[in-house]
Amino acid sequence: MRLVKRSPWLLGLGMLLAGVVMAPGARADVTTDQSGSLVIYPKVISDGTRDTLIQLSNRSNNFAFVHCFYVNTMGSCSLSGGSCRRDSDCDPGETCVRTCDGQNFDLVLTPQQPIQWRVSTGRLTVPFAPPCRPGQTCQCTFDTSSGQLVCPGLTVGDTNSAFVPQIGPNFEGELKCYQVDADGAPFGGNALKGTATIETLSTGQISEYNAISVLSGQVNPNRDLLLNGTEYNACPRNVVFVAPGEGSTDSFTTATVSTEVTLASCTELFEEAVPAPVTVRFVGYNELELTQSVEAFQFDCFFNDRLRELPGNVFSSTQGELWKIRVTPSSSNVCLTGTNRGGSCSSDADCPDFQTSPGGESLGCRPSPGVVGVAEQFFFRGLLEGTAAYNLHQESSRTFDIITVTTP
Amino acid sequence: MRKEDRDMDGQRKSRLVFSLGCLVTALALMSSASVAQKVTSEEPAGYLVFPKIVVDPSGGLNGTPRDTVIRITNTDGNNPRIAHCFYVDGTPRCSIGGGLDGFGACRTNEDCAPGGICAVRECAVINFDLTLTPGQPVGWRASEGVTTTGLCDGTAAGLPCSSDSDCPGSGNSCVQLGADDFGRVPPLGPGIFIGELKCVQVDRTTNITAGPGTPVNRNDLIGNASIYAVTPADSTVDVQSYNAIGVQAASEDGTTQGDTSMNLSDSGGEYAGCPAQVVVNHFFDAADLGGGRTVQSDITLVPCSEQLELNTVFSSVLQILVFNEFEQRFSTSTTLGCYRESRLSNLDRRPGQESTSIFNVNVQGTLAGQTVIRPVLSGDGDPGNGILAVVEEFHRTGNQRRSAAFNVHWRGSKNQADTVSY
Amino acid sequence: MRRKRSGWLAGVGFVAALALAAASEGQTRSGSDRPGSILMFPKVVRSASRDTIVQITNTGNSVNYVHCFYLEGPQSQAANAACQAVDFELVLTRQQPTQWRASQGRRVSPGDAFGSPQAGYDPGLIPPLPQGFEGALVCVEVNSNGEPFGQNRLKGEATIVDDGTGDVSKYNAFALAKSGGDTDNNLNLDGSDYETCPATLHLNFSPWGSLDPVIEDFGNANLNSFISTNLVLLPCDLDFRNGTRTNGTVSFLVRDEFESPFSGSFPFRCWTSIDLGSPSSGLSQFRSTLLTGGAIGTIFAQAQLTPTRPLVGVAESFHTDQAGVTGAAATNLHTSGSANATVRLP
Amino acid sequence: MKGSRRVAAFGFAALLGLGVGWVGRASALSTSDRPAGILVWPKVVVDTRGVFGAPMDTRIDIASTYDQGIRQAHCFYVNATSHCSVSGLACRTGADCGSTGGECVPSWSEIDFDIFLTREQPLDWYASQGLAGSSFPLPSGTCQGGTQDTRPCVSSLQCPGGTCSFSNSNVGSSIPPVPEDPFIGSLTCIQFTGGSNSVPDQTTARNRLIGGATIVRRFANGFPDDPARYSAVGLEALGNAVSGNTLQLQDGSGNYSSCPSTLILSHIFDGAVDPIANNVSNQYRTELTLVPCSNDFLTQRPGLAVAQFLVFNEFEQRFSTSRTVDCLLDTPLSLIDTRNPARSIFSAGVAGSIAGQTRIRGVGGRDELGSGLLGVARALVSGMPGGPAGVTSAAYGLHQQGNARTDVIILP
Repeated sequence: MRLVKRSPWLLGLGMLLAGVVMAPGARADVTTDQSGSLVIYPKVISDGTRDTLIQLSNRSNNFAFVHCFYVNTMGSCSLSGGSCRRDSDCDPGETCVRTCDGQNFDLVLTPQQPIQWRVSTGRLTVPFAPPCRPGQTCQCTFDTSSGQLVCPGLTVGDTNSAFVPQIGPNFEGELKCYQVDADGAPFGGNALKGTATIETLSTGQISEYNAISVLSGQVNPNRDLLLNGTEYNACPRNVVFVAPGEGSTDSFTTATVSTEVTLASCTELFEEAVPAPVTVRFVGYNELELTQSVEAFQFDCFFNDRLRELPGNVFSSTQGELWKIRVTPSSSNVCLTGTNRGGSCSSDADCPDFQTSPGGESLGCRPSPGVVGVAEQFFFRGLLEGTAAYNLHQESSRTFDIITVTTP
Repeated sequence: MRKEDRDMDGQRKSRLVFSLGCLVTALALMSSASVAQKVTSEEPAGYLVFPKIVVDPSGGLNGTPRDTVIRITNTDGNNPRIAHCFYVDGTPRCSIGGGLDGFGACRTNEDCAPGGICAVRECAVINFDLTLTPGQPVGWRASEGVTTTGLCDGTAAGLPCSSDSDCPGSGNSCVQLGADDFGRVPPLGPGIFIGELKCVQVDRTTNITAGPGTPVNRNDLIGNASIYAVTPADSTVDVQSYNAIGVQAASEDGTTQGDTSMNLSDSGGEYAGCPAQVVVNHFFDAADLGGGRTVQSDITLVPCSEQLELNTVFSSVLQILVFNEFEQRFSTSTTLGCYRESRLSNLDRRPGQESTSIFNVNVQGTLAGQTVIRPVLSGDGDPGNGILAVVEEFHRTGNQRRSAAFNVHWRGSKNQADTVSY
Repeated sequence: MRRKRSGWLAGVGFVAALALAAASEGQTRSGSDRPGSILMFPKVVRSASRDTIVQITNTGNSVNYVHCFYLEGPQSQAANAACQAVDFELVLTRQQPTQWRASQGRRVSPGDAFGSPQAGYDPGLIPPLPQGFEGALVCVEVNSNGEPFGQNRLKGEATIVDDGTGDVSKYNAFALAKSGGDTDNNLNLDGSDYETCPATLHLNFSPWGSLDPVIEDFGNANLNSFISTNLVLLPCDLDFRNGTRTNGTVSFLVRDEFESPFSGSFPFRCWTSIDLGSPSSGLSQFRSTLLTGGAIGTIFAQAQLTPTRPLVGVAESFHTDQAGVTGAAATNLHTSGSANATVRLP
Repeated sequence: MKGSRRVAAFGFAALLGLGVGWVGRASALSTSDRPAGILVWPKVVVDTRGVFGAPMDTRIDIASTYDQGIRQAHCFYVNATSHCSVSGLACRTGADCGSTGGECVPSWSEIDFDIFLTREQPLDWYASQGLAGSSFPLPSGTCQGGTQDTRPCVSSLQCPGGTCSFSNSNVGSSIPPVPEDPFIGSLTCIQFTGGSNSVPDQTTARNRLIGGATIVRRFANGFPDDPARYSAVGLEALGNAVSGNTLQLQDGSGNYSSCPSTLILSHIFDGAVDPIANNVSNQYRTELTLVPCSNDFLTQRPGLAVAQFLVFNEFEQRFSTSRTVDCLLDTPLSLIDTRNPARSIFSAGVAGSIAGQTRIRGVGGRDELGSGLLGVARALVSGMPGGPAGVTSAAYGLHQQGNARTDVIILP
């Protein structure tokens, strides 16, 4: 209804779009304080203990068509099939297998529209959700038939279908959303901005961070999203963050402080349904100028763990009260696909059976994927934890990452 | 005074009157050579001013709950029109203490915590947009604003709702306005609000991130406001109405103006200039109109110039002439910031001293009076010193207190522009 | 008296010359918010409980002679029913305001006590109105000889009071300015002699029987509040010389918040008072859907009135709770366009 | 007419196509992602005695990303704590002064200090405590040569025959505690070259500072402490040498990148029920802190701007209001436009939806100074079993758009 009323002046907005986002002095790295055509929520949790509230806004004066992927990195034990994050979560002899499967969905945002949803329940599309009124509780309602939330607001989509699908209580991973045109092809609107709030269900403790925005340039409307600084801005060369030494005692609260770092691969192979093999180096500098590092740390598509779980617990408070940690993707090449996936290589020949992207890019021997991430501090005292998430800083950029998508 | 004395008096004055008449009339006419468009309380205009909006659902001001119903109509029966509106908060508030409503609203310093000053200090502005379909009349209660999307039918016909459950009575349903939804208006309640509403006819908002639309050269809006005082406790249903003051755009060609700064001037301005003088006919305060009916008048003054959204308050000096039925003249002066709502007797006297005011019948001796208010001009018109006003009469008969509002008269055209920017 | 005033008149003559010269430069259109030379009070009532207090002010610095006519509404509904007129004269000194209760008129009584209802220079003998009077008041600036004389210095207000309930309504008189032209007794409202009258009237109203949202919330209502609107219309064509009265038809277009248009027409006579939407009016287009035959489902509506001959008018709304307690408020109608008319003086 | 609306609606698809190819990329704006030459912490709060609720302090961290040597940070605390006119006690609003404390009167003062960071060194401190020179991790230099070679030193006099090297020490650094408790204010640190003629760093080693702050609230045993962390906002040095003591924040010819034309805040409207807990007692509210980009530390004139707010709800409806930012504005969203939060355009009941997006633009300003704004938001959820105050919180940065403005920082 509002669309109908507004539509006559939509025509005038076309010229505006360019004016709003055109700007000189282009940079080519990702950001957490500007809107982009691709937004990455590196840490999304719905595991029954914690849940996540996603906020996504359209910063433009046009409709924003959005295609999103949830990437569930919760693994399953190789034999028992139980949920796991790491091998130690499984029985001896089992390994934790991560598939990094993507679950995708589409959204339509009206001009300047902010929306929100709870990850575990998703949100239902309804023909009309009445606006809140003064003096009344402003709250979403639970739709028992679909298990989804119905919230006041304009949801464009098929009535009583999922505006955002429900994910359930067994999810840990990331969310990537990119802007598309009305036909579903990648579109460089730079209209999206996002925020995520992770909440501990038992205590209500919340952590909030800004989604990583990837601005776009000249977008090729195929199924390859190239984070090469030309089509989309490039992922950082390094990510840097400051964290107290693992297990250090906070002088004000006497709480024991621990930091969880989350890294998401910039390269995603949704079309090939293959997890991206990532190799990074952690280098920490403490307040005494002493250095500790973790070399050639490998994971598939996603890493989320406490610093103390890194090999050797090298960033513990016994080594330093405060650490500045730089995470650098490996400079060596790696096979993205094929039977040697994750193995080092010097050419595609080293990656038997490697695949090619929908846009014709080789997915064989390529520089190791880049990473983006978020950190979260936990103040532990008396069996309870206070939480605070924060974005990582970035240094320079690298132009090798690619996201292959399944639609249109 | 005997009739003969009066004639003699007239004779003595004749020469003076002759010259004075020529002089004043020449000046008046010089200023009243006005343009086709004008500041008007009865013609459609591109810029509407509602000088007085009162919200006091709890009756904190005088014990009787008060509210204001605002009506705005698009008189263009063929085209939808957009209005960008501003509420300007002119509520006197305490510098210390919660005042009458817990949020600082007050009448005098006595309503504040010790040491607190009761004054209009914030002049906060809230903006919203109205999208009016062709010929659409809309209205709302200022205390509630428009936070719903439809109107009830059945025995609750016309009451606002978003869903059936919002409609009182049995079997009544909520009919969605759909394409006739004219937008969302923020409520001014709970608590006390005294202030003004200003609405500018703007173009289709082509850049909502850049803010409101730009004024257009059209005159399609009319409006009026009804201020209620209702309480079943003493069977009071008191309603007063006045027409919104319309400031007409000089051109009606439908083009969009260059920016969101509106020049109000009869000399090439984008809108008609504000008048040089405000003329008010009134009964002197405490006058007995017969039948045990005594009367008192309140005047609300608002500036023509506004720097809305800049939180800028500038002050103007107002010169006031008062005439009674004996041809006698008195004068006083006062100041106007962003808003002034005052009993006439408090323009020159503090609360408690009203009986010695030149607006009091005990000073003037006659029932009817004429007051001419003239802003003292200063500056270059940005801001200017123009004023607009509306007057309320409060009649008391025994313990019954009823009121009526009416528009004032304008005279002349001042040779200084006013500027409204947002 | 007049000889004594000769000095004044010299000034007045000069003033008038200036006034006409200035008027020819382009005077504003007629309205209720600027002084003028002809004042029209469309609604003056005097009943058992209601009375009207008239205020007229000379906003000029010279004496102003005023010729006024009480125009009583037709006593029958017949289309050719006449309106009886009674006239009187006022003399207002410079800047003088004056007032009187219609039920009492005003006497020339120099000895009035300080602060008493008739204290002040008495403007002249003003006849009291009988109980049951419903009509209009029209006043015209004249010179000492009674000839039309435009100074454009008159303004007026009418306060309708209810001495039973204490209620009060107030509106401004409609003023037409002298533009130039001749000074005969045919006052041509054509833009060259006097300003024109409006061609179209706009009324913001609530349909007959609609709920009052404020009374429903604050007052004694329970979905039984009631809003009604009385519309009074006065033709600009007034022939006080021959007593010929103007009749015609008003076409209307009503819109509610849903944009639903309702149109129709009704006749007007030399003075017309209609309770819009009431059963007696026969105008269901002005009636709420709450009532049988009602057409308007919203509380806020507007009516565009286009008469065959120009009219001025006043609307008075009545807001009633379920106990019958009523509050009234009067407003001037909004206007647009212009149309010519003639006022003929005796 | 409605028909015509429908027809016009179809023009929209073509419109999207129009946008393709015109899309630009990010401009040089302030950043909370990258190392920079100026860091701004918009919100530093201290209330260790719990005058305004749970005891609270701010843990500030700063680090150098330079791997070659020392970088100097010249820092300014801006004290924006208001005080009651009668009692003199710190206050946030008039309500904190009660009925006898008088008005809550804003005030402004500044204190500055230096931090010398060795290569890649991180430092942190609590604002209430500061960091005395002797408390720095590397409080002394090292003798090079002479009889005392490799011994700690603070002066070459301690190194007979050699010199005292400060190349990897924090000597010269001292961070004072904030001047009062309770305290609210901001912190600005500017990277200097260090050395005998230290100037704002526009060398190739510029833009090597990163920072953050954790607002920590301490609750009684049995309740979790509540940290809320945000990253300091950075302004990148552009490599244009600073003349005099005025730093020009202007893209292109200026010394540092511009402050954004517009800040964009994503938030849950005040009073909206937390969709995760979905319990009536668990309601959101958001605190917004804004500081002017411009400051005159020389003549002690704080920056001033009028913040214009455009508020969008999930129904694509817009309200707006404005509020003056004089030195610092720290307020719940629903007290920006009124003293009565129930009728604020930032309250969920008025806005009508759960989520909102607010665009903030600075206008006005003082002579010579600009009207740019920087800020940070802090979301709070009430009613949780999280402590006596029943509130948990999280801080996050604002988004930004556009860089067409000029601001200045005038140094003492």
